[in-house]
Amino acid sequence: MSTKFGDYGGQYVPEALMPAIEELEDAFKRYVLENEDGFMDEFRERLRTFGGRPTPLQYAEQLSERHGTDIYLKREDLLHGGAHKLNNALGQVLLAKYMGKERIVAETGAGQHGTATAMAAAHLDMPCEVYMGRRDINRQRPNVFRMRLNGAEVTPVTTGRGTLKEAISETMRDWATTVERTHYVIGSVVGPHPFPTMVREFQSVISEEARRQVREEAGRLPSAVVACAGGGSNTMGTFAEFVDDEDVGLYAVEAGGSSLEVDEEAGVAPNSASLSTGTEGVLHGARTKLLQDPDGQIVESHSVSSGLDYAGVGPELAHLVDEGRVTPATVDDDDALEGFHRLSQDEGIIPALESAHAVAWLGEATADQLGECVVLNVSGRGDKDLESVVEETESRDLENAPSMDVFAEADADGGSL
Amino acid sequence: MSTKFGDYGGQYVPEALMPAIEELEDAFKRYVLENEDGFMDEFRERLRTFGGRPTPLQYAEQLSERHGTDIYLKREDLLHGGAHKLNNALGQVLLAKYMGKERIVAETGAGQHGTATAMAAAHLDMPCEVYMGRRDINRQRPNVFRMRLNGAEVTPVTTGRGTLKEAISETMRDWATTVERTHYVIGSVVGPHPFPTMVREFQSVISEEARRQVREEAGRLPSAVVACAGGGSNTMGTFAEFVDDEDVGLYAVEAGGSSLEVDEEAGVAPNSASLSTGTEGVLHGARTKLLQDPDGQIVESHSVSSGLDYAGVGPELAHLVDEGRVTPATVDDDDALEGFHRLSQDEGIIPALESAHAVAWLGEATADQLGECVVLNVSGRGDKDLESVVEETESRDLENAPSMDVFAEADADGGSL
Amino acid sequence: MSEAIDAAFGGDPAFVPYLAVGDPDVESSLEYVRALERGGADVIELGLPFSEPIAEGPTIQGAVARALEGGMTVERFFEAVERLRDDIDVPLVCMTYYNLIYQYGGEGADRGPEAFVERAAEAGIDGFVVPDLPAEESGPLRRTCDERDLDLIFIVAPTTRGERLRKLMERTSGYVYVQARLGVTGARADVSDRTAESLDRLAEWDVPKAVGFGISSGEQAREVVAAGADGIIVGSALVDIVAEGTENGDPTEEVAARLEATARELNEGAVAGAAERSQSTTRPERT
Amino acid sequence: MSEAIDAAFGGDPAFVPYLAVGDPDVESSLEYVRALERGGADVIELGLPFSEPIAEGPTIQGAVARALEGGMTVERFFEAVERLRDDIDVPLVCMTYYNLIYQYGGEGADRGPEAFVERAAEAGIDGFVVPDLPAEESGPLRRTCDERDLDLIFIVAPTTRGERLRKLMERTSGYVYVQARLGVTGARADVSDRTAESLDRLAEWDVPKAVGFGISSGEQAREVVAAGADGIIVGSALVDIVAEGTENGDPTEEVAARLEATARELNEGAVAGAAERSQSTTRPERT
Ligand SMILES: Cc1ncc(COP(=O)(O)O)c(C=O)c1O
Ligand SMILES: Cc1ncc(COP(=O)(O)O)c(C=O)c1O
Repeated sequence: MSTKFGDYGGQYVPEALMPAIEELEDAFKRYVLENEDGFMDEFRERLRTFGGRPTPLQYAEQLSERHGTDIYLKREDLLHGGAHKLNNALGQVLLAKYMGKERIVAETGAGQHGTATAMAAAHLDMPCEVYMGRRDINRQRPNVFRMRLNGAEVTPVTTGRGTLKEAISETMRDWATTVERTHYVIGSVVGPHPFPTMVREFQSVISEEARRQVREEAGRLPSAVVACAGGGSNTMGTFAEFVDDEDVGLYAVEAGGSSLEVDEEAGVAPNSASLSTGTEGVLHGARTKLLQDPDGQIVESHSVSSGLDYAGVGPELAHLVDEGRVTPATVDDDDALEGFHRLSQDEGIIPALESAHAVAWLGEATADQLGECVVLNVSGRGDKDLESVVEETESRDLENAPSMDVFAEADADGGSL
Repeated sequence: MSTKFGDYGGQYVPEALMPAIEELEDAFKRYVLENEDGFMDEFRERLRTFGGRPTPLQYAEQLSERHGTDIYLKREDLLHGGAHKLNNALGQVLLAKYMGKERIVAETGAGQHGTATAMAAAHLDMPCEVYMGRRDINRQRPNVFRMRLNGAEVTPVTTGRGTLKEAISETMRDWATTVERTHYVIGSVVGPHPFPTMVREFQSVISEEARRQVREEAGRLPSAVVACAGGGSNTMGTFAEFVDDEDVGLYAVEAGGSSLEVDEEAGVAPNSASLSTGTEGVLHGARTKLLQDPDGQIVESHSVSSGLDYAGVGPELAHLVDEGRVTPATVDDDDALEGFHRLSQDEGIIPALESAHAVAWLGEATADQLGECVVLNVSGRGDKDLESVVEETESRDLENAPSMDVFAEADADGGSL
Repeated sequence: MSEAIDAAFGGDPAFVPYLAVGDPDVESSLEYVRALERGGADVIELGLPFSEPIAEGPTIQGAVARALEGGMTVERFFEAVERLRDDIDVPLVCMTYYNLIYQYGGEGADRGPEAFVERAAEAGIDGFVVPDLPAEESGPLRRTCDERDLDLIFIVAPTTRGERLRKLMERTSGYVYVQARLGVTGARADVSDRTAESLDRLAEWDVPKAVGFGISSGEQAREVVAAGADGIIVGSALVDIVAEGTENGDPTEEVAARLEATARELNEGAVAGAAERSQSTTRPERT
Repeated sequence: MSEAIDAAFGGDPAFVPYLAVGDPDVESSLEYVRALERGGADVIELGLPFSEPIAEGPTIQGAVARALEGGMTVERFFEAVERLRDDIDVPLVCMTYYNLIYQYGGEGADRGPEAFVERAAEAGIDGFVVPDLPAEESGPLRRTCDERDLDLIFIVAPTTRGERLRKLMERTSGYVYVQARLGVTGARADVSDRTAESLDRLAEWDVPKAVGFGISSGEQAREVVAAGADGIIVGSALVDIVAEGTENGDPTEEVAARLEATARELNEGAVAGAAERSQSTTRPERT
């Protein structure tokens, strides 16, 4: 089994982890690829009854009208936990169980992967510890509550800016310490081989369903498939089964943040557009496209959406971009917020801010890119983002934002008639 | 079509509304019962693609073990919006559209019906106004955000204690004013005929699926079917298709609040247990079981769970209780919170506080009541309740509650290593 | 059928004011009712406060809340009516919601409209308006009223037409309460267009038509009567006076005097409207 | 293969301290390195700070953060090494993460380990430790080091066994870094049981074994060497001294003096351990 996608990928990790990674690769081959002991049957069954699969592919009437093309939404927001993340988390926790591991660690950014892992761990009765940047803890309170409620430990990571990058590093440190009895459930198609392949494999249920569904509902393959890309797991999950369909355009929408320029002096990229603007390098176990300064120091990424706020991206995506098979695109913070309000108001679906990037891209794509039939992955729901969207919206001048005066009114009304 | 269930039900509403109610009954008969213009086909299709139906029936491993019987969870928490409420809201908004109405009003307590209606209205492109008690607005901020984000107006109701009862009254007033072009999407199996029948009809998709699923998965009918009961819509939805199965026990779990005693002096019931402790009377358009003082003044109900916090209950349920077909039960606030933590930790499912009442009942039921196979409706997810559960939990001495120190830790850690 | 109410609609257009008993306390509200009689009331609607007044706007909701807050109960209402009967003569109509009527008499077989109506009759009530009781559910109460020659007054809404209208008109006694506009009670600055339209629709029915919902001035009273009404019902405009007086802590007599003056203005408006109408030939006369 | 490193492991057990260059600034860290030499260092591992030091515990993370904060860059690192070469003789090993090695030389064909290794050799570096570069990915760097007679030192973990161990031992040159325990760098109070076990596992390999991860006292140094190690690697215990001095604003000389003293203690511990071992017969001797 190749550890690489072209030049990307590989296994750049401390030696202490290599035996575990080899063990994992072996388990992946046997249980996942060969369905040993009926692993995949159990996984699919649990995804169905616990996760709520299949998720629907929904024709979006108002959005289709607005953009003059048929738009179908793949509703990963309906998956248990509210995002595609459970596909992977459930797969890995179950695999850990098959491997005889006794404990789960995971990192989380937006908290979606952490909540998905905490849920899966509770469901499968495994102790679980989640590392989360301090800043993200404060940005994503509800998800922290959820992890704690599911019985997971949540450990704040206070290094650096306290976001996903630091949380991954810290989780790797935990793993390096406890590797013999612990499995590290990485949250996206990143990290050393076999993670990128394995996570893509667990997530590809999205495109397996979507491909079948769009043929049933639209009677054809789509002209374009769109997904947001942070680490790229919903992206690869949504693209996987379409990669061989040469006429299907694949669009990976990254967080353009507030600007595409990198401030090298401060070591900060005000975006998370690794595919669009990054350069080749090695981070968190894999060679891929990165946001880095010329020395190779990783810069702090930034996005209004925590789940996209990562300086790297999955190596397979980097490879597919270089091959010209996947087209990267960016959507900035303001437009992402508008996309968020758009889907909420037009379709009655409040998307995750991450997914809102994909929605916003529809307005920036050319008619040629869209074609006549678009499948867009709504990777998650926006419940986790409510407070921060309200705050971010108030500080900007957005066209389609609703006012939140009702709280003020309610306060002013007092208690009487 | 009978307007009553035994002596319960009827149409106790201002004359101004009666023509609209007759029109609604007519539309209900034609579109819903007779599938005129393919209404039901469209409804079912939208429930599938927009709502995410069917929802799974999941075998609950840890819960089954704990209670020594097979427990299956009907996962309405996976429905779009996070509760069973969409089944009804989507049905009614679609019906309003078929009827040529131009505007939707609704009341909401926990905010789940309001959000479901706001979503359905956005999806079907209908203007929508939701009345919500001031107190509930403060208890359920996330749901208020969601309604506003979906483009609905949210109007605070400041009369009385500012909960569901007052919100219903206020919505009826709006409806009485705008009845010619407005449809009132009532949120439970309450109100004047045809609402109780119609809402039950829309919600009975729960038991249609669950009955089929339990036969497939357990190879039998359940010994007991359990659902929480506020107004009773998830309850009737879960019971409907089992009512004729005489060997299936039906358990409606009400909010016992802090006590089952009514403080008549203060006009307050510290519970919402209308089926268990209420008396016959007329409220919000129907004769049913109510929490009232001897004069017939409606008392303020109370429950830690806003969605159960209502002094009345659906007339059909009242009738089924009198007939001995449905067994009412109560679970108090403390136990409901424990049920909440139980399901979150044992199964990785964070339930709505409403649904947590049904979970907690499992611990109070006799082995005889449970039998060998239980279907429990998880009517909604608990995301809306996170803040208030954390608060309520902290003020009580609960066995199985996780600590939320992580926020304090994160603050104390400061910014450096 | 109450003869007293019948008589009240016999001559000049009837002026039918409404007040909630117990707002802000029983004593004051009785004073206010007496003032309305002095101001020319032909029938008085006495509100028996119910905790969920779904047909009322904010003004009357406020009155109801104040009365309940002040300890108003069904029994105290009847006692108040008894005391009123000692010194006023106009017919008294009890306006309340069905649950209070239904609950009266306690649990079990004793409960139901019979006990309530019996007690009301005994106290001196002549009829009932029950806003949440449409014709469909009115059987038991209608029968009980018939047995005791009391009136059950129905509300006709702007939306009531055809078969419904017939059903209602056949069941109403005393007078019919013509709801001037859609919505809930509350004083308005203008008379609804729908009033004239409703009166036209009701023209063929031989029962007194009292128009309510929104009338707040003598001028409006005149218009409504000129448009064909046999009476006017005024609630919120009067309750506003009580609310304001209560809020300002004004002495009961002062508030009563204001009520009497407003009543007189409304009554005079109605009389003026009747005079107008009798000059016109386009409107059918009452027979 | 660097002759200097080979020589360093030729006699007494080697004492291999680590410091991050640029912590808290270049000048001070050079003083500290000199102090370590005075304290008896046989080889010095110079940390080139990388922003994501995934193999480091909090202590060295702190050093790296301080250095980057202080403006440390790859070029400044090499310049610092050049200056050290003017006045110290011990072999210098560059400890860093692979991305910095990979990026050096800019975009395109120039990029890659060659440019980095060339510049490092020119500056006076004798070898490399790259914690995130396992044998599997080490091909290009290994080749480049071979071309220039530089060492590439691999870390052997407690979990490294069998085929993996063989692969690593065949690729390592200079010495092998024996990781004393699972986890990340950081000073500990006790020596891991796994150290002896690891040394046993490595006994058949004829390459110097330097044990690191957690050694913080002369006593520990003694134990480790007595257990069979050919050298000890000490990082966090020394970085702690730098961190504390920096925090307290102590003069560079004072901090340097403390480092020197601690180095001496560690070195002496190692020597004592070697003496113990040569008395024992159970441990195989280095050939
Ligand atoms: C809803 C949602 N979508 C997308 C992402 C981005 O991750 P990925 O690119 O791996 O799908 C996240 C990450 O948290 C997420 O929560
Ligand atoms: C999740 C959930 N369950 C139950 C209820 C209670 O309503 P009903 O009894 O009508 O199902 C509510 C009401 O808001 C709810 O949100």
